[in-house]
Amino acid sequence: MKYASPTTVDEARSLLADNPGSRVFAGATDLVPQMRSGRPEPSVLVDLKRIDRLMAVNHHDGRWVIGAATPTSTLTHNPEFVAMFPGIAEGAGLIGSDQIQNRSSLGGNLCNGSPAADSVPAMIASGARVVVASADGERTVPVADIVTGPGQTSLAAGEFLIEFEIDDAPAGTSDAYLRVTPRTEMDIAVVGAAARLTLDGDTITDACVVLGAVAPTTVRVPAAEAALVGSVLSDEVLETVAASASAAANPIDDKRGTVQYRTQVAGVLAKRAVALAAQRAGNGG
Amino acid sequence: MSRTHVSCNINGEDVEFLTADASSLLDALRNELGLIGAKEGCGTGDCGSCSVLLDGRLVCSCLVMAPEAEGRDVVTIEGLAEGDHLHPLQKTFLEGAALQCGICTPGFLLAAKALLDANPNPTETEIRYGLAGNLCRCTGYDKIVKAVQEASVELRGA
Amino acid sequence: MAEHRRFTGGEAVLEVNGATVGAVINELEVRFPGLGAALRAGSSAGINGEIHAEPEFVAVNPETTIYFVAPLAGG
Amino acid sequence: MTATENPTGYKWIGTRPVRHDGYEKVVGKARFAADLDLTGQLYTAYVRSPHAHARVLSIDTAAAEAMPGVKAIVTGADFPDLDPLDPNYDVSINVMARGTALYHGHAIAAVAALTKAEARAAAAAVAVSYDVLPAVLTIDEAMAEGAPLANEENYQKFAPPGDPTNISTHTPLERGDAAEALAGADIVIEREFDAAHVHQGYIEPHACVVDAGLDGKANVWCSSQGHFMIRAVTAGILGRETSRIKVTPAEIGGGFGGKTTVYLEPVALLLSEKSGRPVKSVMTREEVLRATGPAPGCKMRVKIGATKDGELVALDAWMAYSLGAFGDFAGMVGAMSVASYKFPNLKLEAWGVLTNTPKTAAYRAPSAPHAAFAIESVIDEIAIELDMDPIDLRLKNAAVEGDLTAMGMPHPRIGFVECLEALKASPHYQSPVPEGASRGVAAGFWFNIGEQSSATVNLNEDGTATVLTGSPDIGGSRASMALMTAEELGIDVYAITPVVADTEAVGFTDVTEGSRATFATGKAVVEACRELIGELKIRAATIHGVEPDQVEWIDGAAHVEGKDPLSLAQITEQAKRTGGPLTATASLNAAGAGPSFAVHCADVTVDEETGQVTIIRYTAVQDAGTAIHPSYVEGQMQGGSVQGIGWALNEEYIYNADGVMQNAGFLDYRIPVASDIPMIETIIVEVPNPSHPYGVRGVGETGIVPPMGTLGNAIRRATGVRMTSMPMSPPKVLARLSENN
Repeated sequence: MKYASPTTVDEARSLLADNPGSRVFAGATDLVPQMRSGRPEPSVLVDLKRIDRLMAVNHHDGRWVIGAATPTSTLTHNPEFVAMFPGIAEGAGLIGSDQIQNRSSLGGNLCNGSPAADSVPAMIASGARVVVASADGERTVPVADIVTGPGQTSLAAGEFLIEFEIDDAPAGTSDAYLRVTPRTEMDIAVVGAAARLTLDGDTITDACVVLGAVAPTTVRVPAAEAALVGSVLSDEVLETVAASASAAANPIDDKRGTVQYRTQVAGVLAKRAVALAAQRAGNGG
Repeated sequence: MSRTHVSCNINGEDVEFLTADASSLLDALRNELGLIGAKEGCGTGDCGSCSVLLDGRLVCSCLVMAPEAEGRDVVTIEGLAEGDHLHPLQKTFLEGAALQCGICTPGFLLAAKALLDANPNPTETEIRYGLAGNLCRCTGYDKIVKAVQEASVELRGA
Repeated sequence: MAEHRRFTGGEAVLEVNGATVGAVINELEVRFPGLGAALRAGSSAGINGEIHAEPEFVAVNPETTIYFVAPLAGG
Repeated sequence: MTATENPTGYKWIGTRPVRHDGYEKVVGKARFAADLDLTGQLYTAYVRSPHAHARVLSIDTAAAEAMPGVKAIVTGADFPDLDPLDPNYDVSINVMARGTALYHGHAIAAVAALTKAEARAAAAAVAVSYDVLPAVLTIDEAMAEGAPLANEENYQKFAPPGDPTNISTHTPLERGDAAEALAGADIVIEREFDAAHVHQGYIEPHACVVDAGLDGKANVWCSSQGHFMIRAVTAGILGRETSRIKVTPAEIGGGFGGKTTVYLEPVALLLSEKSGRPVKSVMTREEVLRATGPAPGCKMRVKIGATKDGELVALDAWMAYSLGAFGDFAGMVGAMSVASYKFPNLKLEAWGVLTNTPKTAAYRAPSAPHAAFAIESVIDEIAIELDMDPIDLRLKNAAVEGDLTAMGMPHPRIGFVECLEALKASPHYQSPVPEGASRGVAAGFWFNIGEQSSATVNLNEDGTATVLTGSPDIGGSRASMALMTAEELGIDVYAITPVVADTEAVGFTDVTEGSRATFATGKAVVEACRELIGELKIRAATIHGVEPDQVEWIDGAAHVEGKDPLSLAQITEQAKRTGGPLTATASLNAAGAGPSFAVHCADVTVDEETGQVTIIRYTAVQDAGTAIHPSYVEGQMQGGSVQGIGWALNEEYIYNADGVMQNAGFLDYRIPVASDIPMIETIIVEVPNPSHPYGVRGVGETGIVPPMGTLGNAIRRATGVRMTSMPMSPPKVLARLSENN
């Protein structure tokens, strides 16, 4: 295995094109355990962290642009970002320990393809997009369209993520992400739930609810969103959200949780994430 | 096996070494440079025993590819004391019996340093979450948390 | 140990003569063939509140109660 | 809360000096086994069984041997055949399978090569063909009528000869008439419990460096709880003379019972012999979890009867422990550990059961946590039923000196009542239960053990002392040895250098286990010091021209009436003139390890929608006899408590239907992290052990026994549901809550 550290997107693109079996990485927090568990080594390991564009965080013209290899701790220590997207920051801030956060990236968390990825549900709820470096240029796609199944993405061979784009949250909007794990830290979500709401006074005018770890990919809960939009938050609405989320869950039994547990708790977390997002949105978003 | 020549700064000294591209920074530190203070407890980033500071940021050196260190600053446990002068955390760990077997201690000391560098006056909860990436099986964490609290007082007073 | 009652026809408490635990075990072997070997293969003896790991030569007197117990290890 | 400072007027005992080995550990210089390297060393990789139970039909190493860097390969065929009655027979087969793989991860072959990567590649190229056999994974499967055998070579211990069986031991115990007492009891509570396998979870994986030596004298450097054990077992497995192996202890990165046996050393020695080079062998974390000793799982039924006023009249219990693929005494010891309460009538039936899972090993107070979880849970139900304070109920029934343990042996002087009273008076128990929280209490017991220890104390020319023992220091025992030496000789604790000496530098010493180091090895140190003081008096008498019986040793100096006191240094500097170097050695087989009791208390909150349990306050009370170094006594109590908390709430071996562990890493084998745990308040009770010169009782074991009951009882009082299955993880708690609603 060879290590390469290109400094431009073009250089990385060529390395990948010229070396079958090569692979990009950012924080290596998923890559190294995978290699240790016996997955074949890539021919060339392409380190994306020396490409400035992939490590930059910019906020201008009503939009955040976040380099795909930027350590999540950079985001979670950015007060302006945390204030606008507390839910995305919560998700990004739950990916492992401080040691992991100093290496893990939104791009890696997404491309690993895990339905339990903590940063993904809230990004989807905020309509985040991602700029993909493809063989002949760049394309921009919704984050929701990248992961197609456990460990599977829609990226073609040789493609990699450059940066995420997230439009500023409108007035009266906020988000939240909650997860359940047996430990308080250093764990993988057994269930995750993100919610983003826009309030006009007490009335919810826009809503998005996304679940993690309860299906082969993240799942949106349209029934919950429909129940929320046009409503004033009440226990009754929250119970509908919970029931819708449990109904939308399609989990498996594994070492981290059971079908019954995940189904039940998906509702609980969706309800709590909605309530938290509403409280934040009500406080000015 | 592909090898890379790496120049970097470790504990304040410029260092050069040759490493297999597939090697982790942890293996390079231990096997190429004789810095055995960082330990491998898991090799998957789940125990924190291999913690080092990479350009001032706390990382698990088992998850860093050795060639990534090119041009970077690395601080290991061997660089925490200044000569004979122990870092306040080293002193409070010793005085507060915050170590038993000692295998996790280097990782905890560096994690605690990173924590106090970023947050000089942490609450107990902040300390516990800040150290959550480091496993200790002997102490139950109690005396470690207290030693970090003591060092925080001393560092702020100094 | 309770296991050993298989050898004694179910008897749990026995009166045996001997000046040491080893002598007691020899006497038990005579009365219950197989029991002596089983005791020597893996049991400790509790005598006067103390557990002895290899009690062969521990002295006993007619008032002593010997408790044959499982060999204790620890963590 | 700290121990009362020097309640008995000692100068050093009960103080808290910085440990002698601390400096090297905080600057990163301490050498653990994986930190040692020899020139020209090879690295190892293992071939491990992918099946939980399989006949090994063939092992073809030809392709692997031809690979780059490969210097030696060993398989079971390289090991001598031991007599099945040999005490090392099981461990010999556990370190390398012979013909049958008995669990997933069982070693089949090992490779030594120039690099780790080459060794791994070669191990992958070893071709093994298997005939898969039915695997027995649970206690129910193993005990079922007509069950397949987990290990065809297992015969029930202590039973007259018969067919092989999945039973290792069967222990029926009885006193009084439990059935009649239960029939006459005012209330009877019965529950069934179970628990998964859990791992000791030491952070340092097993490691060793072995140099077979061209002269047939092998050198082994390794991390273990007993290097004399490593020497004896390695020699026993390989059929070598014990004296042809020297074992040097490295620092040990945690053991908790898991390093009281051998895994790597005999294999590395064979590889070193075959290759003619030193061999370094280090397990991965995955190997540690798949192939080293977890603690047993269990299944239990416990029935307890009581009178209206809270007298526990009878216990009827059925207990089964799953031992992995080899027999041992866990079931018997589990029955023996029933010792906390008087129980005039008692009927116990305990089983040790074989399964196709890794060979279990000791883990802190082995077998006791399971039994205590079950019994302390049922006792709590009785307290709730009778509306009695849980401490008062225990006080009413607590065993005291002379009361019988389940095995029938009377307790020596013990401090259970004192522990209960200390908790009752504690700031924690005296404070109101916080809003939204609930409080649980439970107790625990462990025998502690004595065994063989040796110590040599050398007085140096400058009046300092070097203390050599053979007990690996797993939790601060060097500091304890130095404190006892300082107290005896009357010199400064920092004038003493405590050393864990190799197998050729100190007398035989058993494994550091069962909380025995400070007790038994400490006793040897004290004996050696006392012999030295006798010699120091003789030397002082020579110097002063008086009779030795005119000399008194007070506070580190020889006093003779009418003369200036002679300090220890003044005597040692004249040693050559007065008879030569001053040194003394003591060896003993210690009996009289005082049992230690503990009582814990936890306040918890339970999220009834997610099943998550949060501990908001925790107090551990334990009888230490006498705390030599209170900080390390507290450390043992706190560490044991948190291990018990992990066991209670989240730790478990999760096997799939084929017996493959699904969570063989620290991400999914969830030992507690700092943010899971509150401060662990400690109260050290000191009821001196009459069998130790300073009254020491071991403290390492007992702390892990009470947490499971404590948390189960707190959850019960928070939610109304009795958790009977460990771990009490969020999915299980939520499932019980859902059943209840």
